[in-house]
Amino acid sequence: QEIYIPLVSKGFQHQFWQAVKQGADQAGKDYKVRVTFEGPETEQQVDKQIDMLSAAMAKKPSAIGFAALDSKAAIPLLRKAKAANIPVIAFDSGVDSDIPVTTATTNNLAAAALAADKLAEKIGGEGEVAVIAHDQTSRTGVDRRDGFLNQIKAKYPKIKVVDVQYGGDQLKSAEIAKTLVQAHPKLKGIFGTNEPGAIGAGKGIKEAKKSGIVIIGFDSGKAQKDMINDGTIAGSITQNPVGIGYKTVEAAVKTLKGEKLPTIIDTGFYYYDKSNMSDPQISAVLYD
Amino acid sequence: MTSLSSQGPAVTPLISVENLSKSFPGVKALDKVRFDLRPGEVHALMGENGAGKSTLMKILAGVYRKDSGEVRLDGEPVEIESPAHAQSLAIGIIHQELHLMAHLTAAQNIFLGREPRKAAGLLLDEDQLNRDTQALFDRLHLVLAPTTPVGELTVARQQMVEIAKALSFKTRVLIMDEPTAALNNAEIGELFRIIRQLRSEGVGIVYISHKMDEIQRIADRVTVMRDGATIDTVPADTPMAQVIAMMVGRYLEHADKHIPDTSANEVLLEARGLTRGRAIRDVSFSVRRGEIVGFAGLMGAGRTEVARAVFGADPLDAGEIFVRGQHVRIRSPQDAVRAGMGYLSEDRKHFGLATGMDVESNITLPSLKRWLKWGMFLNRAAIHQVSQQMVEKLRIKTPSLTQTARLLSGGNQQKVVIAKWLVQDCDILIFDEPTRGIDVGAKSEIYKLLIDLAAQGRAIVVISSELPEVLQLSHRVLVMCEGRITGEVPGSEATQENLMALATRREAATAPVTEH
Amino acid sequence: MTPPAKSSWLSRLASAQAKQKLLAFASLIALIVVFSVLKPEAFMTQDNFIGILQSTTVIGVLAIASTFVIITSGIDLSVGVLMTFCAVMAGVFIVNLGLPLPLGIVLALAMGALSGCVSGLVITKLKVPPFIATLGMMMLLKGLSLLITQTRPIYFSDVEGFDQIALGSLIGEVFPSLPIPNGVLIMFVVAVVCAVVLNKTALGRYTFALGSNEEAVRLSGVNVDRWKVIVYTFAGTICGIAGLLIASRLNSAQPALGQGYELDAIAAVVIGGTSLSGGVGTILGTLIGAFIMSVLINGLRIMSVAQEWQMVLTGLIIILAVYTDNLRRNKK
Amino acid sequence: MTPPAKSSWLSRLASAQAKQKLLAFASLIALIVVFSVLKPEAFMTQDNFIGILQSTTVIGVLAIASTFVIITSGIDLSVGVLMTFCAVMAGVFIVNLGLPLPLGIVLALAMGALSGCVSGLVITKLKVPPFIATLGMMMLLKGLSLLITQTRPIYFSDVEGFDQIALGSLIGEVFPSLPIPNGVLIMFVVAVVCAVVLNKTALGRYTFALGSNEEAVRLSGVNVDRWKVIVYTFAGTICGIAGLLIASRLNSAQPALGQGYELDAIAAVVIGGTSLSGGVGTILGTLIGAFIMSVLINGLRIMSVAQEWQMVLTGLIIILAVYTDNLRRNKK
Ligand SMILES: Nc1ncnc2c1ncn2[C@@H]1O[C@H](COP(=O)(O)OP(=O)(O)OP(=O)(O)O)[C@@H](O)[C@H]1O
Ligand SMILES: Nc1ncnc2c1ncn2[C@@H]1O[C@H](COP(=O)(O)OP(=O)(O)OP(=O)(O)O)[C@@H](O)[C@H]1O
Ligand SMILES: O[C@@H]1[C@@H](O)[C@H](O)OC[C@H]1O
Ligand SMILES: [Mg+2]
Ligand SMILES: [Mg+2]
Repeated sequence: QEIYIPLVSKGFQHQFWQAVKQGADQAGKDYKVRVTFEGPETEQQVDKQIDMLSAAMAKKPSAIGFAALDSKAAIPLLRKAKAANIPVIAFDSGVDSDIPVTTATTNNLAAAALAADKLAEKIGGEGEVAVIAHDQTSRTGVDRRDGFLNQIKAKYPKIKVVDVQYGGDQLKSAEIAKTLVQAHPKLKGIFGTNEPGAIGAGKGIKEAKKSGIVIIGFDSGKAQKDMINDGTIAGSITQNPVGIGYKTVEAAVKTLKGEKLPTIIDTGFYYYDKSNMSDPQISAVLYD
Repeated sequence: MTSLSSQGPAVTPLISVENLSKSFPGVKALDKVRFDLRPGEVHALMGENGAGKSTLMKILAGVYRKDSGEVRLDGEPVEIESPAHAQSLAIGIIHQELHLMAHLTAAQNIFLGREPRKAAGLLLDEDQLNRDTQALFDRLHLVLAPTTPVGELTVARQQMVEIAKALSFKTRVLIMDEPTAALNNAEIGELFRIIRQLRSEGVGIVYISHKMDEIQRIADRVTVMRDGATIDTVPADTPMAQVIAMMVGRYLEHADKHIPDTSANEVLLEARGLTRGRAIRDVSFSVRRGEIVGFAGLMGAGRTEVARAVFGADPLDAGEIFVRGQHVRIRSPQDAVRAGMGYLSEDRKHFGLATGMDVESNITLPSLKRWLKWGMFLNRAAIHQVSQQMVEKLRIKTPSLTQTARLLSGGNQQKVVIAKWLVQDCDILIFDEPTRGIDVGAKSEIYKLLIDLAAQGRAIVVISSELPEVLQLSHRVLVMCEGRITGEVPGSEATQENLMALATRREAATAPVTEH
Repeated sequence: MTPPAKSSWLSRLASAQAKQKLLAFASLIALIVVFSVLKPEAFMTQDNFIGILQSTTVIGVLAIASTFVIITSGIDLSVGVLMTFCAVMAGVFIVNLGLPLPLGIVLALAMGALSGCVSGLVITKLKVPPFIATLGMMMLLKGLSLLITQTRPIYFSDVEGFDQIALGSLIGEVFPSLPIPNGVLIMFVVAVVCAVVLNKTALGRYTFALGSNEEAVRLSGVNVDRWKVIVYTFAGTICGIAGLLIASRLNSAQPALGQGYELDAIAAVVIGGTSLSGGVGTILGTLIGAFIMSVLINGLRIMSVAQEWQMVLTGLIIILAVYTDNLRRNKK
Repeated sequence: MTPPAKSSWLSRLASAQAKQKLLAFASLIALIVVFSVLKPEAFMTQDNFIGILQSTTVIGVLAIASTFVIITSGIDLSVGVLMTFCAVMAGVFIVNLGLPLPLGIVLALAMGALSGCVSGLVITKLKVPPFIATLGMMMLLKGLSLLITQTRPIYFSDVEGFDQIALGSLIGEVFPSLPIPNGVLIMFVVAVVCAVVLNKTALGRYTFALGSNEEAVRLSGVNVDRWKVIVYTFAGTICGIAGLLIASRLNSAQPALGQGYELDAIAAVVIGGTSLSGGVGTILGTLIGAFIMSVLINGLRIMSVAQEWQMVLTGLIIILAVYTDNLRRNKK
C-alpha cells in the first residue's frame, strides 16, 4: 500500500515555504512516498491550520509533517494522531509536547543573534538601528525579533534599537523603511526578519536614496540575492528550507521503518553575502 | 369673503399654531402660518403643490422641528419632539408618501411598536396580533389577510394598510395627507364613513386632498395655503371656484371637451393577446395617432400591469405588440423607448424619479444621448436650456435646476417625471395616474398638455382611477376587471355609471366580453 | 381581490420560503454526495463528519451574529476581530486575573456586548455608516487585542476544564458512539436561541423592520436608535461566544487571529438566503450556508486539491450558490 | 418661493458641496500641521512629503476605481487582488512571453478590464449582489494569480525601464529640485481623467443615476445592465493601472499581495465624502481621503508610535473623519 505523508505547514505563499515544499517533494520522489503540502494563508490563522490538520488525519496518512503556528493549540489533535499510531514529524516550529518524533528546524534565536553580530560589526559597534519584523505573533517572527534584541542588549551597549515595526508585505515594509530613515536621520542599520521585510527595507532605502545604511536580511529569494549583489543589502541569514522539507519527509520514512531519530534535527543557518554566495555549500541552501 | 378664523365659537381648539415658520435650504416652506383644529370637525387643508401642507403636518406629527412660532395643544404650548412624542399626545398621521415595511405583514406593520406579548412579555403573541388586525380590518370593511406581506400589495392596498394603521391608534387629532390619492370610489366611501364616525366621537381631523369634490363631501372648514403662508380659513360650503382662486391666485377656466375624429389615423400602438399569469388575461387594444385612450377600472384590475408589460418592464407569457403596424419585440424598457414609447409610472418615488439626482439630470435622463458631444461628453448648456424650458412650461416649483429631486414637493416631483418624457419626445405615451397628488391648477395644465400632445399627433394612453379624469380626457375608454378588458366605450358616451358597471363585470357574472 | 388566505401548517411548509430553505439544504446534500462518491473512504467517516461540524462552529456562530446585523441592512466587519478580543479578555479575566471560570466567561461575553454596543452607538449617534463604523472598530479592537496581550498568546493550559467548553463531549458521555464535541452543541443551541429571538421576540421583529424600512419604523414611534444599538450589542455578545469557542478549541487566546473571518461569515449568511439589502433572512439558512462553506473546503482538502485551486473553486461556488439561490427565489 | 437661483462661479464656490470639500481638505491640513509641530525635523521635509505622495499612489488609484463602483451603490472587494492579478499578467506578457513593453501594458490593462467586466456580468446577469460577486472574484483572482505564477514572484529586473514607470521622475528631469516620481504623476493624471469622466460624460451621469434609483433609470429606457458592466469594467481597468504601478515599484509581480487593500481603498473613498448608499461622490474627495490615510500612517510611523497603537488610532480616525464629514453635511 502507498505511503502517504501530508505536510501541514504555516503558510504556502512565501518563497520560503515553496522551498520547503520543494525539498519535501524531492524526498517524496527519492523515497517513493506520496507527499502533499498545505498551509493557511496567513501565519495568524491557528484554527484554520488545525482544520487542515484534522482533514489531513481523515485521509488516514502513514505519517504527518507539522509546522505549528502555535506551540500548544494542536496538542489535542496530535494526541489523536498518536492514538491512531500516526507518527508526527514537526518542522520549522516545534510543539510543546513529546508527541512529535523529531523536529526539523532552524534555531531562530541563534540565527537572529548572528544577524545582530553581523550588523554590529558592519556599523562599528555603535549607533542607531531598527528592526522590520514580519509580524507580531508568529513564533519565527517573535524569536527573530527577540534573538536580535537580546543579543544587542547583551553584547552591544552602544547600539540603540530605536524602533521595531512590523511589515507584512513588501510594499508596506518599503514604506516603513522610508519613514524610518525620515524619523531617525542618524539610523545606521536595519534588520529585516524575513524575505518581504529584507527586500522591503532595501527598496525603501533605495527609494529614499539614502546611502550608508546597513541592511541585514533573512531568508533568500531572487530579489534579495540581487540586492546583496548590488550592495543594497549587506548580507543575510539563510535557513535551509529545502533541507527542512527533505529532512521532514525523510524522518517520517525512517520512523515508519522503525529507525530511531534524534529529538531535534538542526537544519542549520548560514550567513551569506556577496563574498560567499557562490560557495557550493551556501548556494545549495539559497533559493529563488 | 367671510373669515372664520377670528369669529368661530369660543371652544378651545384641539390644536392650534401661530406664526409657525420652517425653512429648508433654499426654500421657505412655512412662513408665519396660523391654523387651528377643533374637536369633532373635519378641517380641509388646501393649496397648490409645494404650498407647505405636508410640511405643516409633519411638524405637528413630530417629523420635523419648527424654526419658530408656537404650537398649542388644548391651549397649552407644546414642543413636539418626535413621532413617538406625537403619538403619546394622541396625534396620528397618515403620511402622503407610503411608509411601510415591505417585508413585514400587514398586521406586523400596523402594530409595530405595540405588539401584543405573551410569556411574561418575552415573546410576541402573533396570533393575538393577527386577531386584533382582523378585527380592525373588519371594522373598516377591508378584505385583506393580516398575514400578507405588504410588499406584495398594490399601492392602493398599501394605502389602506396605512389608513388602518392610523385608525388603530386612539387619536384625538388625526391628520390625513392625501389619503385617497390611490383609492377608488368604493374605498373612498368607506373611508368617509369612518371619518364621519370619528368626527362624531369628537376627533379632530385634518384632511388634505387635491380632489375638490371630496372637500365638499366631507369637510366642515377649509384652510387655504399658498407659498408657505395661510391665506384664509372659510366654511366648506364656500363655492369651490372661490377656494380655487384663493389657492392659485386666479380663476381657472374649464376647457370644453372636444373629441377629434381619429378613426382614419394610423394605428401607432397595438397590443394583441397580452397574457401574464392571472394578472393580464388576453388583453388586446390599439391606439391611433392623435387619440387619447383612457383605461378605467378598480384598483388591482391590472391596468398598471398591462402598461408595464407593454413597456417591457415586466415579461409577458404571450402576446404581441405592434408599433406603426410593425411587429416589435419588446423585452426591456430600452426596446420600448427605442420604439418610441414613454411610460410614466404610478409610483414616482420607486419607479419615476432618481430622487438623489438634481432636477435637470432627471429631466434629461431618457434622452441623455441627445445631449452629448462626440457621443460622450455632456452638453451642459443644452441640458440647462431644455430643462429650463420644461421647468417654465410645467411651472415646476424648484429653487434651481440643480435642486435634488427628493426635496421637491410631491406634485412637483410628478411634473419632473412628466417633463422627462416630454423632452424625450416620444410618439406613444403611457401615463399611469398622471395627476396623482397634483393640485387643481397643475392638473388642468396637465390635461391641457395631454390634449395638446394628442393634437400634435401622438398616441396617448391614460390610466386613471379618477373617473372624472378619465371622462374628461378620453376619446375612448377601455375598462378592465380582473386582468381582462371588459368593455370599450366611446368618450362621448362614457358616464360614471356605465364605466363602473364594466369595471365590476367579474368573470363569474358574464362570459368574457371583448367588444372592440 | 383575493380572500384572506388561511395559512395552515401545511401550506406554510409548502410556502416559497420553506421551499427555498429545502433547496438550499439540497445544495448542501449535493455537495456531500459528490465528495462521498469521489472519496468515500476519507470523506464519509464519522471522524471527518465530526471534523466538519467542529470546523463550522466558529464561523457558524459568527455568521449567526452577522445574520441579525445584515437583516437590519447593516454590516459588521468587526465580528472576526471582536471574537478574538473576547477570547483575549477571557484570558485576561481567567488567566491573568485568576477570576473563577463562570465569572470570567460572563465578563468576556460582556466585553463582546460592550464592543457591539459601541459599534451601535457610533452608527446611530455619530451617524457613521455600518461599513465604516465596524471597519474602524475592527482596526481598533485588533490593536487593543495586541496591546493587551503584548502580542503574546494567553494560554489556558492551567485552567481546569477550559478546553472542555469546545472539545469535551457531553453527548459522547451519554452515547459513547456519538462523540460530538460540545462546541458543536453550543453552536446549535445558539442557533435555536437566536432563531427564537429572531422570529418570536420584539428584538427580532424590529430587526426585520429596520432592514425593511427604517424611516417607517421611526415614523411608527419606535426608538430606532435604541433598537439598532441593541441589535449590535446582541450580535457582539454572540461574537463573544465564538471567542470562547475558539479560545477553548485552541486552549489559548491568539491575539492576531480573526481578521478575514468576517468575510467568511458574511458569505455564509448570504449563501443562506439572507439579503444584504435587509429585511429578509433566517438562522437556519445561515447555518446551511456555513455548512456549505465548510463541507466544500473540507472536501477539497480531502481530495488533496491544490490550495490555489481551492481558492478558485471557493470563489466560483460562492457566486454560484448565491446565483442558484436567486433562481429559486425568482421562480417562487 | 425663491426664484431659480442663477448659479454663478462665485456662488458655486461657496456652495455646500464645495464647502464640504474645502473642509475635508481642512482635516487633511490639520493632520499635517499636527505632525509638523510634533516632529518638524522629520515630517516637514521634502523627502518625506514625496514619500507620502509615493505611498498614496497605489491606494489612491484603487480608491479612485472604487469611487465609481460605490457611487452606483455597489462595492468592489476585489480591487486589491485584481491589482495583483494585473501585475502578474503584466509579468506574464512582458517577462514570460517577452512581448514589447507598451503591448504588455495594454494587455495587462485589458485583463483588468476583463475581470471588471466579469464582475459586472455576474452582478447584472446572474443577479448576484456586488458584495458577494466581488468577494467571489477576489478569491478566484487570488487563486489564479498564485496558479499562474506557481506562487513565485515574476521579476521585471531585465525589462529596461519598467521600474521607471513608477519610480522615474519626468518632473524631476525638468525641475531637478522637484523629484516627484512618475507614479505620483500617474495618480494625478488618473484622478483628473476620472473626474472628467465622472462629471462630464454619459458614463458619469449614469454612474450617479444608477446609485440614485436604478429602477427609475431602467424605466427611463436606459440599458441599466450595460452601463453597470461598463462601470465595473472601467473600474477594473483603473485597478490595472494600480497593478502596473505596484509592479513597477516593486520591480516584480508579487502574487500573494493585495488582499486587504480593498478596505483601505473603501475607507479612503468614504472619508472623502462618497456615500456607500450611492448617488453621491467626488474624485477630489477620494484623493483627499487617501491622503488623510497616508499622512496619518506616515506621521504615526515618523513618531515611532507602536504599531498596535497605530491600529487603534487609525480605527478611531476613520470613524471620526466620517463623523465630522457628516456633521458638515448636516450643517450645510
Ligand atoms: N426635506 C425637505 N428639504 C427641502 N425642501 C423641502 C423638504 N420638504 C419639503 N420641501 C419644500 O418645501 C415646500 C413645501 O413642501 P410640502 O411638501 O409641504 O408641500 P405640499 O403643500 O404638501 O405639496 P403637495 O401638494 O405637492 O404635496 C416645497 O417647496 C418643497 O420643495
Ligand atoms: N388584493 C390583492 N392582494 C395582492 N395583490 C393584488 C391584490 N389585488 C391586486 N393585486 C395585484 O395587482 C395586480 C393588478 O394591479 P395593478 O396595479 O395592475 O392594477 P391597476 O388596475 O393599475 O390598479 P391600481 O389603481 O391599484 O394601480 C394583480 O394582478 C395582482 O397581482
Ligand atoms: O519560518 C518562516 C520564515 O523562515 C519565513 O521567512 O517566513 C515565514 C516564517 O514563518
Ligand atoms: Mg404634500
Ligand atoms: Mg395602477
